[in-house]
This record gives sequence, C-alpha cells and structure tokens, in this order.
Amino acid sequence: MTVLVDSGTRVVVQGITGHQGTVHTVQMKLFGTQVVAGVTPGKGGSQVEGVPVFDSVAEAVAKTGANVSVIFVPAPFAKDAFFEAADAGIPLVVIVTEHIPFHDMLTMYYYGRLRGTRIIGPNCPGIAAPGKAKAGIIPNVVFRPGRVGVISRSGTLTYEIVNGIKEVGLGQSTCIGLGGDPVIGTTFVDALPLFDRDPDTDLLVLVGEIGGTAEEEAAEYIRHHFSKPVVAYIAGRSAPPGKRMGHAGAIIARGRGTAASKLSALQAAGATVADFPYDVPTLVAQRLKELGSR
Amino acid sequence: MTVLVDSGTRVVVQGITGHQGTVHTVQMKLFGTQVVAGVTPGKGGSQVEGVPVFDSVAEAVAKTGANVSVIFVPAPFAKDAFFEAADAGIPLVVIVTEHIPFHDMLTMYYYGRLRGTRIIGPNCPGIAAPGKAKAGIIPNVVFRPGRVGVISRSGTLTYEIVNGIKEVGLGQSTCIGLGGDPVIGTTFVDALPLFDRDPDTDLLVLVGEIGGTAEEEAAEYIRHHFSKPVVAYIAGRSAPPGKRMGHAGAIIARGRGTAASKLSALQAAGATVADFPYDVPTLVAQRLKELGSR
Amino acid sequence: MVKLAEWRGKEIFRRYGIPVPKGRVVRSAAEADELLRSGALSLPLVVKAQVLAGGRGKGGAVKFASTPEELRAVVSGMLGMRFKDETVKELLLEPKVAVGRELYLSIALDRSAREPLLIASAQGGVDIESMADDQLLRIEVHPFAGLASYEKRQVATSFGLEPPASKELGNVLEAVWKAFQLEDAELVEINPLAVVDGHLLALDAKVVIEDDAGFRHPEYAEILDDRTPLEEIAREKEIAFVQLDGDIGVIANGAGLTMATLDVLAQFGGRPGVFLDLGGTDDPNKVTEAFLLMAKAHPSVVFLNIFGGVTRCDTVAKGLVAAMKLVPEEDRFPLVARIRGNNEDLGRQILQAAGITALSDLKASAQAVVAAERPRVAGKAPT
Amino acid sequence: MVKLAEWRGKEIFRRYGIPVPKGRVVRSAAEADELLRSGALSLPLVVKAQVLAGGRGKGGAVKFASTPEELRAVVSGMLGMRFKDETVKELLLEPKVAVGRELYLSIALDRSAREPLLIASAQGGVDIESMADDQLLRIEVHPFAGLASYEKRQVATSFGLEPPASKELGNVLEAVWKAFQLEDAELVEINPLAVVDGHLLALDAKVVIEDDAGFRHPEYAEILDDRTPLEEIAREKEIAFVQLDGDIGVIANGAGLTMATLDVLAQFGGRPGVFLDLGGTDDPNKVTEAFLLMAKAHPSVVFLNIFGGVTRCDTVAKGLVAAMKLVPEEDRFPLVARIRGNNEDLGRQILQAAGITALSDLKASAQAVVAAERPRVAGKAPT
Repeated sequence: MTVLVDSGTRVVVQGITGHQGTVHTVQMKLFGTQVVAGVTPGKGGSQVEGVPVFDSVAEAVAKTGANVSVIFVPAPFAKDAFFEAADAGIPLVVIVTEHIPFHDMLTMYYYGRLRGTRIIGPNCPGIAAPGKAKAGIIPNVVFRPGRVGVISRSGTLTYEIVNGIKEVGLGQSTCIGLGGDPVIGTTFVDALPLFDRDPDTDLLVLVGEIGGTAEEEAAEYIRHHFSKPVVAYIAGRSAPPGKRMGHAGAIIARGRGTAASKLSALQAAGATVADFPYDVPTLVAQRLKELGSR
Repeated sequence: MTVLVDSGTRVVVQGITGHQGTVHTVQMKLFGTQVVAGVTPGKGGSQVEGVPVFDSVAEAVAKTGANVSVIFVPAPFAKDAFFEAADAGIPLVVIVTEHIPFHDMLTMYYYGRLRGTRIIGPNCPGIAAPGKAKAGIIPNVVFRPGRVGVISRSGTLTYEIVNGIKEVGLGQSTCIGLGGDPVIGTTFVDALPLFDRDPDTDLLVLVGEIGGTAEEEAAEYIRHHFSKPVVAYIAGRSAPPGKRMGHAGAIIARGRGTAASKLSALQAAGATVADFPYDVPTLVAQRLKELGSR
Repeated sequence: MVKLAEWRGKEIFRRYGIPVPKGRVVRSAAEADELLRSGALSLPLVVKAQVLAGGRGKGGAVKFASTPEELRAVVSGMLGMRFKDETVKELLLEPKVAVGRELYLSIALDRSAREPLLIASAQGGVDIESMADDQLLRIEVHPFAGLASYEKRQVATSFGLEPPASKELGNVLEAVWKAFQLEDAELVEINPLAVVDGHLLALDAKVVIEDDAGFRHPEYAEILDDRTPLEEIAREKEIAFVQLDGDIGVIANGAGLTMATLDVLAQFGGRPGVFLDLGGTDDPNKVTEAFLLMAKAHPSVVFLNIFGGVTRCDTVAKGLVAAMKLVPEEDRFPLVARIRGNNEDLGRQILQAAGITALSDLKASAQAVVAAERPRVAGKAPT
Repeated sequence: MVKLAEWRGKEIFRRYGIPVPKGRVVRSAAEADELLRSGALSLPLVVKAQVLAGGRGKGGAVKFASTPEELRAVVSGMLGMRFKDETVKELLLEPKVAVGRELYLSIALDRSAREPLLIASAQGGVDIESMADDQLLRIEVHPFAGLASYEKRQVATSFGLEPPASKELGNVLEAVWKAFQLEDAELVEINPLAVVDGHLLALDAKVVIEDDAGFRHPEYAEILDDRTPLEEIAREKEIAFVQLDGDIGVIANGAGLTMATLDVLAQFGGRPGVFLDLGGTDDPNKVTEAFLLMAKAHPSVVFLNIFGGVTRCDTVAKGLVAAMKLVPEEDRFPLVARIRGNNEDLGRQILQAAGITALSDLKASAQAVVAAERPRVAGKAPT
C-alpha cells in the first residue's frame, strides 16, 4: 500500500491533446505509470503517445478502468472537467491547472466531497510514488524509491528538497505537492493521516510557506495525532510582511501566518525544523538513524 | 446501543413555542426522553413545560449539550431551521414539518451530508426507542420495549402496525418513520444498515407504500447485505394507478413502483410479506419463534 | 401539483429565454377576429385548446386555419367543447410553422437519486412513454453543480444539430434547468422542441409547479388545476380527497393508513368510492367539514378509520358528532367507526354519548362496513 | 487582485441594492463647478480622493466643502496630490450627511475553513484590525447554502438597530453576499455602514476582485491596480515581480523556491532587491523578457536559481543567452546562475557555449552571489 497512488493506479489525462497534457503524459509513462486514457472533447478516437483519446471521461472510465484523473485543461474549463471526472466516479483528481478562481474551487471542493472524489491541487505538481505511479508533473529525475514521505505546498521547492533527499542516498515513499492556491482540495491536515497509516513511510518531510495558517493547523494535527517523525521547512522567513487582502485577511489570520508562528508551532509539535532547504536531507538522515530504520 | 437514539439522546425542539412543538415536548418527556432545550427566535429566556427556551440552536447546544433536534417550524422556515441545526453541529435532525418544497429538501439533504448531519423526514413521525428516547410524534401508547425494529414510510399506518406488535405481546427496539415525501433525508436503504448492526434488533418490520422505488431498492439491499429476518407490508395494493407527474415520472420509474413489483422484489429478497396490516404481528411472532429468540 | 396551461408554460419559457412562437390567447371568436384585423397575428394559424390532458392532436383540440372564415369556425367550434373532463375556455393561436426535426427535453425529480433528472431524446413529438430506453439520454443534474457544460455537450452530441440550432441548444438547456429550479417546478417538458428554419422553437410547454412551494409563488395561487369540483372544495379545506369508482366512503388519517384501509375493504369485497385523508389536525371543525364533504359524495356507507396521533381520537369524535347534526336528512349515510391511539377512550365516550359505538379491531370493522354496503340500507350508523 | 476604487465599489453596491450616497466622480475643478451649477450636486459636500490606500481621513485625502469657492479650492488642491505612492486623479463628491451609528460589514475568504467568512461589528468606522475579537461577529457562509436567515438574525441582534434600518439590514447582507459571489470578489467591505436619518447607508466601499476570475469579468480588465510601473510591465508579460529594498536581483521559478532563495541569500548577508518568479513556462522569449525587465531594475548582481520542471533548464538557458545579447551596455549586471532538474545537462551546455558557467549547489551559489554583491563589481558574470 502507498498513499493515494500505487501500482494499481490507472491514469486518465484530461486535456491530453494540449501541450502540457502531452508532455506530461510522456513523463508519467516514463515514470512507469499506467496512463490508460486521455480525454479531449471532439478528439475521441485519436491517440496521443500511444494513449487512446476519448470524448468523455465516462467513456474513458468504462473502456479503460481509469481511476485517477490528471487535469491540464485551461482554468475557465477546469470546473467543468472536474465535474465530469467526479460524475464518472473517479475517486482521485489531480488538478495541475493554475489560475482557477477560488469561487470555482469552493464549488469543486464541496461537490467532490459529495461525490466521494478527492482533489489534489489545483495549481499543484501532483503525486508521485517512485517505482509505482505518478499523477502530476514532478520531474522524474528527483525520485528514487525509499521510505521518506513528502508533502508540500510548493512546486519547484518540492523538487529541490525531494532531489536533496535523493542526493544523500535516501529515497521517497510518496510525494504530494498540494498546491499553493487559496483553496485547495487536500490540505496538510487532510494528507497527514494518509502518511501516518502508510506502512511504507517511516518519516515525513513537510514543506510549507509563509501566509495562511495551514502549517499551524498541521502542527496541531501532528502534535495530537501523528505518530511518525517529521522534518519541516518553511520558506519565506526573510520575506517582508505581505500586502495581500488587506484588513479582513489580517483579521482572519490574527497573528498567525508568519514564518515565526509556523516554525514555533511545528517545533512545539515535535517536528525537527530545517532552517534552509539544503539542511532538510541531513536532518532526515539523522532522524532516520535515530529510528534505526533506513 | 440502539439505532440513532438512546438514553444519551438530548433533544432540542425547534419551534417549541408552537402548538405542536409544545404538545410533543410533553409527550417526548412522558416517553422518558431528555428534552433539554427548545428554540424559538425572540423567546429566549422563557420556559415551555419546564424546558428552557433559547434564541438560537448554537446557544441551546452550548448550554445544554443537545445532540438531536426535532423541527416543528412551518414549512417556509424549515430550511433555515435545518441550516441552523446543522451549523450548530447537531448530527441528527428529525423534521416533523410537512409541505416542505422538495427543492428545499434537496438543498437540505446535500448540505446535511456536507455537515455530517443526518435528516429523518421531513413530514415524518420520527424515531422512538422504547425505554430510551423518542424524537418525534409517534404516540407513546403503541410502544413496549422489545427486539423488533420497524422502519416505515407511513405515519398512522406505522402506529397501527407498531401497536399490533405490542398487542401480540412483543415489543420494539427502535421504530423509525421516514416520511413519505418525494425527497427524504433517510431512506430504507440508508436505515437498513443501522438495524443490521443494532444488537438490540432481532427482526425488522418494513412498512412501505405504492409509488416510487424505495421498496425495490430496499429489497435489493436486503437481498445482498441484510442479515436479519424481515417482515414487510406494502399499503396500496388495491389502489388504482396514480396520476402523479405524468410522463416524466413514469419514465423514471419504468415498470416499478406498483404494489406487485414491490412485493415480488421483497419476497425474492427473502422477506416475509404480510398481505394486510393485522397479519404483520402474527408473522413477526412466527419468524421470531423460528429464530429461537424472543 | 399545479399543472400550467400551455400558454402559461410558454410565458415562463419566454421569460427564461426559450424561443416560443409568437402566439396569443383568445377566449372568444371576436377576440380572434380582432387580432387578425389588427395585424397582431397573420394566417395561416394553428389553434390549440388550452386543456391540460394530452392527446390534443388526435382528439380534435388542435386545428389549423388558413382563412378568416376558417379561423372563426375553428375558434367558435373549439371554445366550450368538452375534452377529457375539461371544458375548453381558452385557445392559443400561433403562426403555423414548417417543422423540421422534433426533439424532446424535460427535467423532473428522480426521487431515488435525490437529484433532478434531465431526459433528452432526438425523437421528440411522440409520447415519451412509448420511446425505447435507448432513445433516451438521462442526465442527473446535481442541485449544487447545475447543468455542467460537459452534460450540455452530451445532449448536443445526441441531438446532432446543425448551426444555428446547435448554438442555441446550450441556452435552451440552461433555461430549462433554471426554470425547473427557480419556478419550483416538478416538471418542465418541451415536446416537441422543434427545428424550424434551422432554429430551435418550443412548440409545446408542459410545466408543473409544486403545491408546497406556493409560499414562494403567489402568482400561481389563482390558477386552477385538474381537480374535480368536490376535490377542489377539499383542497380549499386542506383535506386530501380522491374519487374512485365504488360506493364506500373512507375517512382515515394518513395516506398509508388510508391505503391500507382500502386494501382491507377490497379483501372482503368492498368497493371504495371516495378516499378522504384527514391528515394531521386537532381542529374538530375540519373533521366536521370532511364529513359534510363526504355526505355530498353520497356513499352507500362510510368507514371512519382513525389511529390517533397528531389527530387525536377525541378531536375526531367531536367533529363527527357535530357533523351528524349538520348533514341534511337526504344526505345521511350508514357509518362504521373504528378508533385507536391517542385519547381513544375519550373519543369512544364522546361517540357513545351520541349513540355511536366505535369498534377497535380493523378486520372486524372492515367486515362490518362491507356487510353494511351489501344491503344498501339507508339510514343511520349501525349502533 | 484588482482593488477597485471607492466609486467603482459603490457602483457595484448600487447594482446589488446596497444604499450609497448620490455621489459623482470628477477629474477637474471645472467638472465640480459644472455639477454644482447644474444642480446635480448641492453643498455641503464631502470630497474623497479615489486612492486605494487606507487612512485617507487622517492623510488629508477626505475634505469637506460648504461654499463653491471652498469646493474649487479643495478639488484643485487634492487633484494631482501624492498619497502613499499614488497620484490622485479622481475625486468622489458626495452630499455631506449627519452620521448616526457606524457599523462594519465584510466578506472575505477563510482559507482554512474553505468558506467565505462574514465579519460584522457594531463598532465600525475604525480600522478593523484595531478592534477587539469580542467586538467582531464571525459567520462562515457555506457557498451551497448562502447566507441563512438565522445568520442574518445574528447580525441584526448584534447590531441592535431600530426600524427602518433594522428592516433594511437583511437586504444589505444578502447584497453583500451576492456581490462577493457573483463579482468573484476576494473582499467586499463596508466600513462604515452608517445609520443616517434612521436608514442604512454605505459611506465607503472596498471591493477586491480576484484576478483569476478575469475570464468572467472583462469589465475589470482595464482597471489599474496598485502595482509599481515595473510590476505593471511584469503583469503584462505574466511574470511575478516584486520590488524589495536590497540590491540583489533574484530570478527563480515558483513562489516557494523564490522565497527559499531569498532566505538563503539573507543567511549569508545578501539583500535581495527584486524578486522575479518565472512561473511555469516553456517559452525562451518569456525568460528573455524577464532578464530585460530585471536589467531595468539595475541590480548589483543577479542570481538565477532554476529547478527545471515545467520550466526546463534548456529553455531558461536559451532565454538567458538571448537576453545577454539584448541588454544595453549600461544595464549589464554580474550574474550567478544555478540550474538543476529537467534538461539540466542541455541547459548547462547552452550556457557554457555562451561563456556562462552554471553552478549546481544552492548554498555555494548563494555564497557566490553575496560575494559578488559585496565588491559591487560592474561587469559580466563570474565565469
């Protein structure tokens, strides 16, 4: 068992005939993923990189048994693409598309909950379990199978850190890039239990950013419910106070959302905090050594 | 353990100062139910039959630990009353109010699912577990503690049958009147698993009516998943074909919804079918005897 | 359930942006003449009786007129005619059009799925019940998501239209959904949705509004629906009342118990004629009204079967006793009363004081009713 | 994020039925004169500079005028003045009113709850951040349920208004919610929502529209927001660009990596001055544009830190090489390039061919950048 994707994962790519859809179909296949179908309305019957294209997700599911969708369609059409995936009964949808209005995401998130469909993203790198499957866009080169789980709100920073873990000779169980948008389908708190009960994960790396309160909430969860060691890094400690949203935003966050607040919450929860991205792999190796695991 | 209500049930009555609200508060208390609060906006601070009245459900929950709401407010305000109960975190809401538009009920049902709030009803007699608690309006006189579960779409017909069970010297574990409206929060299929895993229920009586396909779906569930004996009665076998909804309704139901269809589905699922209401208690006694239970 | 006449349905369609023919309603031949004379309408016209029953085309309730004389004759002939229990009082006059394809669209509630169901068929114009399942596209529409674009594409694909009709379809679908939701409809049906000169045009409109949503729609309060006169009186008194073919009158409380009562009567050979459900009430006057209404239906015997819940036995007893004094001699009927449940003893006492013995066993009561029906005795209740 | 000027916010309010003063926008003293002369406005008036920053009252950006002379003087004095980095180009003229109570209302997104949050306070008119928590009523509004009646009652109770204001509140609340949802707003704020002659009146309007919803709102496309001129150019090129106080230019891809880069530079004592995020692109021209933009900011050294994902290392290398040829002599800057990830080797080769050595270790690269900043060498990248 792994977190969310495994060797039974069968990916359908929505928007496969677009440039990014095609590029990442190739990359997912090179990763060893079963990419079984693509969907682009009006292009049913064609093929992209050997993957059959269908007019609808329902048809793709019926004919190929697809059980994970990766959405690359442009933002104005992303909500509809998600509805289609959820209505076709797909339980996990990774939305790579960026610039989706948060009002749309609110609808998608709650609709997904009613339909039993989990969203990763939007505006996210997706999920990868080395040796098993990838549903998203994280570069293949950074991975190597292992027992370190990674969850992150960032994109390229995740690649940087995952790559660092590889470079010290360790590997990853599953890596999830949650996306950094105001409303995301799966938060740290939503993802933590998945890693906690994953027998293939010994330690979790949590990569956060300033802004919002997701890391504080993660710390709260870790403190009370999470049983594995955590190494955390928060980007933005040197950044000047942001100017987003003005008053009401400040009221909602009230004294949370700064790097200091996140770091102290995580430390209080027992996480090992890395000051810089290149410190993460060393700390991971240390904690694993303490565990007597590898 | 019982089904949905038990001795830990703490009832808040929404619309307690209305006539029906007051009458049934008394009856629920006489049944032995802990009716801990009433809510009528603007009447907070007063009392009804010794029960404190609050202006809001949130306040009632905070001050009394209410965990089940029974709604008596008029139909135009029922949706809002339900939102208030769900937002206050109440997990079970019994809606006695009749004539709620089904468009409202659709909203309420899905909203309840998102909030983790189960609806019984609307337009329903509610739930009673003799010796434990009652959340609704079924007359107290028909009950006697025992091991027969009852679920029904009807109102008074339920009383008739529950009373019949008492009159042959048996008793009930829990009785749920689901309501007969086009959209109900808890259907036979939703309620069946609750009775199946209730250790206090040995046998289930299912009371249905012609129209819709709820009984056919119940039969399907019973056939594949339900482990206890079932005695079923369907009202309306002599009724002429209805004229509801015309064409589109007929298309949706296609050949289902008649008494014959329901009876044969239930029989095929292994249920014992009673031809008339007064046959139910005898058949229940027979099946229980076969079980060697009492 | 408020079934709207075609012209009212089309007014709603127009409001939501569904294209409909430019028609006018007339209630006399003079009005039709005047519309023609003023140029508001031009020949040839189709004349459609505004009745609620189906099968108007075959039943002579839809006719064409090409000359002013023909129009006058058709209008005069149709107004006042009887069509399946309805009297024709209004006619819809529309320009006659050259119909290309005929499609079908509707939205109604799917109770099992707890979602509205959109049904589309490329073979419209005929009775939807006669269509094969594989000619119907069914799309569940979630109330929180609305009709998604991909679902509209599904309908478009199944219809296979050419522009401009293909471009108009999305708006029509959205409008059907919005009308269903915002008008609190039980049914919105367009059959046929025709293609006329390449454009979509709703040639018929069936819209059914939910009674219970009346508090949001005072505009529908005054529209009569398809009840018989007695049923209409019952509606005003908020008593569920259905006329059947037999001669036993049944007064019970609750739909399930009422149906079970009919079943039991049928078991012993009784033929129910009027089915009257008191519902939940604690007003003895409503019970009295129910009995007075029942008397007007002239049943050969009345079976009162009450299981007291919200409606308590004493309330029913009081209402019955009051009614017995008010029913005119010529409308009297034999009565079998059976009461159980809340305040049963009190109810029994009240009836006893008025000389009425209430039974308690359902089976025995039903047998007594059928026995009373057989000999057709006129007079008072068996005491 | 599109922050709307007060008068645009009030136009939205008017459209949704929130009462606002009958004001007019002027861009010259002559326009103000003419409005007075024609009777469109009458004295006394309040003159409000249409700038986006807060603190206008204390900052002299809101003034009163009681005579035509005073009005001319106030308008002339205010137009063209600088207010916290903005130049005043528009003034809103409104009738001066006698303000009774001042309330506060807003809706914004609560990211953690994944629900819009309505905030109400009976103590409006002041900076909301300065209010104590117990003066604020917070109500989560579920997007599928909308603002429920019981929630409106909660606000009404906390405000404790008299009629007619108490009766108007429900509509104002509904309008705030609808505007938030239908205008794709990030923030709708009324502060103060005043009571004037017993009626509610929105005396200020702060509406922030979400950039990403632009495809639904072409009407906001042309409205300038609060970016600096360089940031504005970057927006047109779809490059995230933020100006800070230091002198190191940072070009990275992805917000998280960019922030981490700033953190690492700070560790070694570097002072970042321009923060430029390429995002995900596979267009070398966009990379070239980014470098040209960076050159305009005249950094003392530029740190290119790329982890190739969607944005591949070879794309960045090509764009950089092209830029180096286009940057004018006087705008040249020293460069430290660090590339990793997708097509790293290819990117390294392309840079090598142009005489640029790309590093791979982040720590070492950052140290090189800070070293290059210190001596303030003008010239090419350290090769």
